[in-house]
Amino acid sequence: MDFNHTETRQMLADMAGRFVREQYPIETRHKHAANDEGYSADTWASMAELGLIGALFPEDVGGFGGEGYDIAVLFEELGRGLVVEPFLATLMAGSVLAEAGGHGDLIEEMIGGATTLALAHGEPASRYNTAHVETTAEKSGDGYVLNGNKAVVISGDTANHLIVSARTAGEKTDTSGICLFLVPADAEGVHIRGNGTIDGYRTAEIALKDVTATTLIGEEGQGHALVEHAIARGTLAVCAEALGAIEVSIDMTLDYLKTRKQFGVPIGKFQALQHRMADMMTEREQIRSALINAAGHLDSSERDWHLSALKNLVGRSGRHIAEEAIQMHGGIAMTWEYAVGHYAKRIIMIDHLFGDEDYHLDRIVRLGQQAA
Amino acid sequence: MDFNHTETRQMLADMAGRFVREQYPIETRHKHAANDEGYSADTWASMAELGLIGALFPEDVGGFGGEGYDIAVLFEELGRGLVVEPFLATLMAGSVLAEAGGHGDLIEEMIGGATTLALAHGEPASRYNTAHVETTAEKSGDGYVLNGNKAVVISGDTANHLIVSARTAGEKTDTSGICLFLVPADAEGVHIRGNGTIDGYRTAEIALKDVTATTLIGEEGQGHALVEHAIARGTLAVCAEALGAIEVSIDMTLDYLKTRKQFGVPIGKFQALQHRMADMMTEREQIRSALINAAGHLDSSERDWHLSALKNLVGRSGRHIAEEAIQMHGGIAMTWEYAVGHYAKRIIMIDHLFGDEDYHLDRIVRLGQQAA
Amino acid sequence: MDLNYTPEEQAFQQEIRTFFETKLPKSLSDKVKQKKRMSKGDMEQYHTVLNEAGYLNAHWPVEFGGKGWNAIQRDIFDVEGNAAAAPRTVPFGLNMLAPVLMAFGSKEQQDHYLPRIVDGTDWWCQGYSEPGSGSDLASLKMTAERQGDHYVVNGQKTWTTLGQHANWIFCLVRTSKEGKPQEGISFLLIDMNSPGVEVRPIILLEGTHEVNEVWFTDVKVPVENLVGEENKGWTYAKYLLVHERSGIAGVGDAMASIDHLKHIARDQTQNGKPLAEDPYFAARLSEIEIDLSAMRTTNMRIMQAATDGAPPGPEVSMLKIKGTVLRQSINDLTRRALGPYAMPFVSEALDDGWNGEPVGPDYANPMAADYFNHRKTSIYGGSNEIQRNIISKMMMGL
Amino acid sequence: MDLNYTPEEQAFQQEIRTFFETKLPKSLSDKVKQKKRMSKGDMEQYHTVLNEAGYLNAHWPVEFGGKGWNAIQRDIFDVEGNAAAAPRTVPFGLNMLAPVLMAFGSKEQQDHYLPRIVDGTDWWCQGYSEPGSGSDLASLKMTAERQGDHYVVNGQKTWTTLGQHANWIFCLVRTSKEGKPQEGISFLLIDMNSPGVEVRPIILLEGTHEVNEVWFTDVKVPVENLVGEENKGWTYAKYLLVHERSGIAGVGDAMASIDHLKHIARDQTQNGKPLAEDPYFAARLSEIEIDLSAMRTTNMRIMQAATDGAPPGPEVSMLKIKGTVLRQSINDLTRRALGPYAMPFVSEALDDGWNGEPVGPDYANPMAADYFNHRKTSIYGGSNEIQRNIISKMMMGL
Repeated sequence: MDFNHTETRQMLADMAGRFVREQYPIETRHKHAANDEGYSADTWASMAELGLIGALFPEDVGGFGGEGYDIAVLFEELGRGLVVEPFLATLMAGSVLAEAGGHGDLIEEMIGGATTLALAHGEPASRYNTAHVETTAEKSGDGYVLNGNKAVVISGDTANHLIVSARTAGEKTDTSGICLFLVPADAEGVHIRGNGTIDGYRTAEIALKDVTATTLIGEEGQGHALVEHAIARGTLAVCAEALGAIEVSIDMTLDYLKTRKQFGVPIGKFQALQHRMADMMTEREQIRSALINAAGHLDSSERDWHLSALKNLVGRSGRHIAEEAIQMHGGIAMTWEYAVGHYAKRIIMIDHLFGDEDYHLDRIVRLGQQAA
Repeated sequence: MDFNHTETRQMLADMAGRFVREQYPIETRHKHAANDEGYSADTWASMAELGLIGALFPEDVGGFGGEGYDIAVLFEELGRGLVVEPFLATLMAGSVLAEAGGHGDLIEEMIGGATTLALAHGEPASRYNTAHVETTAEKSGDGYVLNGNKAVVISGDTANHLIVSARTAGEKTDTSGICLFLVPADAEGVHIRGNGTIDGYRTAEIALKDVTATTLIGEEGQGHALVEHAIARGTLAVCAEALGAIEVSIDMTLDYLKTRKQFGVPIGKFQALQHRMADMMTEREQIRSALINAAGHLDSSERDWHLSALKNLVGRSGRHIAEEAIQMHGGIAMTWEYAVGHYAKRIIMIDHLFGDEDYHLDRIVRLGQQAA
Repeated sequence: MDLNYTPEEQAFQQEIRTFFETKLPKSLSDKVKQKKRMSKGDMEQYHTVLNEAGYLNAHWPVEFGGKGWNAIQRDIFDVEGNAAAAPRTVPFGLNMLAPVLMAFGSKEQQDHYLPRIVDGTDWWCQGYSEPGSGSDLASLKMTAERQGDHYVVNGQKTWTTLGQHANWIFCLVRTSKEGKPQEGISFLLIDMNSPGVEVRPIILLEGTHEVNEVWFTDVKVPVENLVGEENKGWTYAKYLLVHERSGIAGVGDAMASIDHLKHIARDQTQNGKPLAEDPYFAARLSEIEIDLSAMRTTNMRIMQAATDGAPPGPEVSMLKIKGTVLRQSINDLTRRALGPYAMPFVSEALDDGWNGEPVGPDYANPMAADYFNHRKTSIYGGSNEIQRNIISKMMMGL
Repeated sequence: MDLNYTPEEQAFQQEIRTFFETKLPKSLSDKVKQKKRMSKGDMEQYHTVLNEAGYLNAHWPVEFGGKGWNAIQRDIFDVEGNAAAAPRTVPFGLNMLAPVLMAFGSKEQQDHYLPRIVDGTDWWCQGYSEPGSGSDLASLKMTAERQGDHYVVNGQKTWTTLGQHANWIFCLVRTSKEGKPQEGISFLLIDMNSPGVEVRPIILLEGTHEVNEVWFTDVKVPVENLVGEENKGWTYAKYLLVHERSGIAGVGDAMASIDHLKHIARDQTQNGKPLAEDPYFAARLSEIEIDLSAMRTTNMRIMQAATDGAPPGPEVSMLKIKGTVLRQSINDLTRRALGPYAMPFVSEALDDGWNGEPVGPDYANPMAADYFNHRKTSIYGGSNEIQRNIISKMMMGL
């Protein structure tokens, strides 16, 4: 057992941390989020140059990382800055390609920051069910024709390419029969409606009307395993992001308690607040530990248990910490101008990505009953 | 709407309260509990004289009360004294008789304190399922022969008569096919093994081996409704008892916080404890309100919803208050000598009577889905 | 003890139901159902509707033109109004200033201001909090200096709800630095059209504009605008906090929010079943309904005790805590119920005249914003921490 | 980062497993499984078994006769021991006095007392708390007056665990009333067979005798029984609190308790299904398992940091809080799992030689008592409130 990071991974974390601290103040973040594409292309480019994208992928596809701990340390730093650049979409779409094999040039462009991808998988009725795919793919000639609707696609309105899941066989929630297709965002019949999210990111509703797709990713009907692979990495990533946001929320609250005076003393002198702070800090350490466990098991047979444990804890304790950070600040935390509210929004909204607290608690229960 | 008690009911509450305050200090309670029968026959007799038993039953059977609010106010006072005399067993067995009709002489003796009864219904495997009856009753001549086992029968080792549930028809958890029989405790084939409980009361495990029963209560096969009637009243009673115990626990904790000094000041000066106290007092008022709701609906179609709401709240908040009372006291609350631990034990053990917090939450869910 | 309505109370309930069915403009109830932002015009329209029916100030004592509604009547009106998706009334004049004027204002002030509150001539806002004061209200710094027949007011107020619509503001101002901070505070009525008054918007974390900063620079206020005695303002403000118990629990709002949540839970699907049947969701919802059922009775008990003249105790603080936490838990469960569709947020869709295509189910867009916005309820009006201080002080006397 | 055991660690784990399989007396593990009360003889027997295997003080530094086990080795031993239903060792000599003697005791004291701890000659108990002191340990009053070559000790200690079996007690005593209360405290070793020492039992709320009051009347204690310097005792006690981090989280105990709970949940039936499949029960159990899985890693991280020489921080307090709350929640869920059979309690059934018929399932009798008894864990050893004070003081420096 060893709980220290390798030197190279520590360097990655330090570099990303420095970038966020020095070049990504909250005002910059708001400016980026307010752009039409919801982020800054320049910043994305310089982050790619720093190798922050490559760190998410293994060497055999041209990256120099891709392990659970690489994803964890990087997204923790991104979370500290509420970074809006499309790392999550890139991680997930890229993981599909990397796992499926092939598509070397596209991955290379993506790692270089020249091309962006998004995974268009969720649908209006799918909620958190990863096997729910009503979109259809019908063979025609040497291609397929796609019809259906994709929902809440992360960074779906700015990606150059979409990885679209569609069904060639099976019922609407079967795991088999799902295929993944690479579709240019500007392909005919692809109707993309982008929107902002409450926490300052971008998603899209995508309608597919007789879209011709020629590039099948992986084997026909075997797409669900690729999706699960991508969602597992996405889940780990957003939990690490949440930890980063939680760290900042707690630090800001600590500073506020030390400096804000009421009744003639810093409010940090009030024991009721002190004890609540102590509990928040304990929960933060628990989340950090669950993240370590999940990252270490990302490619093991215990992956799902540890990811669900982590996601449940992030949903449960994350909500508590976010709400307490606001409550202990008081009114100022309710304002747009003050940063802590934006961190709270991100922490809470992460509960809505890839299954919330209860969804993952239920998954733990099912895994336990299968084991028993 | 009106939230004031009638004068007579207020008098009942005052009388019971005075009796407990003046003649039932904790030392007396421990002495009574240590008796072989687990209570004091003399005290029982004088309580009967005061009319405290009669208050639990309607006038048509010789009582002078029997409404939800009569049960609530009386048991709240009994809970303040952790009274071990067999009120609960008497309420439940008596309610069966009163609801079934007839048995006037027996009820009169019971109200007079001359005879005690117990409801022998639960079984080793029944847990909280009120329809789970494996004990069998076979017709023979003008009577029945009973065989089976009864479990955790409240005051079952001291009652003169048992009301035994047994099945003449149906599967082991069917609501129909259950009969109730009046059986003398000393009848042949009745083997009673009494024991104390962790909170100082008495229960019994009862084995029935070819017991001849001649007195059927109510209609054959219709016993379950009578059992539910009795359990509804018992549930209201123990929740009122819990409220009384909660009031004392909170008052003791308040006093302790005011008088106990640490670091040179009364520990009640510590804000963390103050705020936890405030939450406990708020929960106490919520329980009081739920008790009012349930008592008011005891004979209405909403009975089960309000009883389950009350029982869930008593289980949920009662546990929190009991544990906090111990925690805020510190070590002294862990000792036998100090009273608050005994109140905590009663509050927690009430969660194990007639269905715990989760059982009743589940019942609320089911009732809601039937309604929808 | 009797939980049932008397025949009179039943009749009253029917009267109120009929009123909302027949007189509440659909344009308003639609907006409430869709959780759209109320414009100034909307609020004025509802004000007029209530006034025409005589319900606007029915909770006022008869001698001041009200009907002297008791606690039960107010509860019925609250519940029925919420069930009918009626907007909220703006409380600052009707429920906050009015009681103070009735108790401490001069005859002239009562005769002048109360009718103008009712007919809508004046839109009042509250000037209590200051940037530095927070929960320590008595530390307020805004000064009012007596100069002949007027005060000269300088300073800043903040968290002024709907101040952008108001033409009058009632302020706590410092008229003396002697003695304890509480002792130098006065209760002053200020015309917001006076020179030197400036209102600046504060945007909340979810992007809405409902609160403001109000700046005062050498604002001249006639001495007749002083309520009661100079330096006694703290007493008047406190009087309001303990006597204005009604509605603090938000029972009607909670009940309506739960109905809305149930509607969503029947529409959403989890594991192939309606979310409403998911055991974890159902358990969370049921716990909330259990707590609400108890709180409604707690509320009624406290209201009736107040009507019967019971001295104000810690119960009001209990209601504030329980009421806010409970409604926040409904908001929380509602945003959970939406699944991924809790994330997309089109702010413009909450304003008049937007007719774009909604993202996801039509009920989804406002709910996450609602959850974040309502975090304020446990902070303002005396934070829940302050309420716990009050309870323990009253109970422990420490 | 690597969560896997190294080959060495795997070999060590196997060694420990084999030890418990082959050397742990069944009579002891049976008692542990049935949660019966351990007699003095039981504890002494286990002490001997560990000592013969060289594991008793394996966590001691090599120079003091230990094996210098690191954090991971101690965790493995903890987990395997609990999995094998091994009793707990009595910590007062081995884990509490010994480190203080090693750090601050004289060579003579080390040479005299440490071997006697190991061979079982001395049974130590702890004399810190006093009736008045509670969480405010520094307020202790028991006095030790220097008179020539000995101290005369007067006063009372309380909550002395297993004091009824001990022949020695290490005490914090007041040797000076000068300066801050902390400054007048000394660390003194007292032979309990000295005239004037009296042990009185304290019965706990569930009826067991495990703690005691110890009264001291003019007890003569040789000055060579003073550890370190006079009036420096507080530093030594504190040293122990922050340096004795291992085991505080109780990971192994929690894991074994969960296994026991699962066994019960498979045996109990709710709504015709095993309780283990009841969604509410399963949800509560799963949350506990999630928290425990995280806590085990938190524990290992902190232990490893300690081994790597990290200065003691607030983490120890976090472990104390999380560890106690988590195990208490397991006790709570266990008593729930029993249904009505949580109520019956036959105290004699927990002692040797009882062979009556159990009431209900054989596992039922001790569990409610266990739940109540373990409420102590969040109170003693620095209550969780004190731990929160420590954390916030360290983090906020306020």
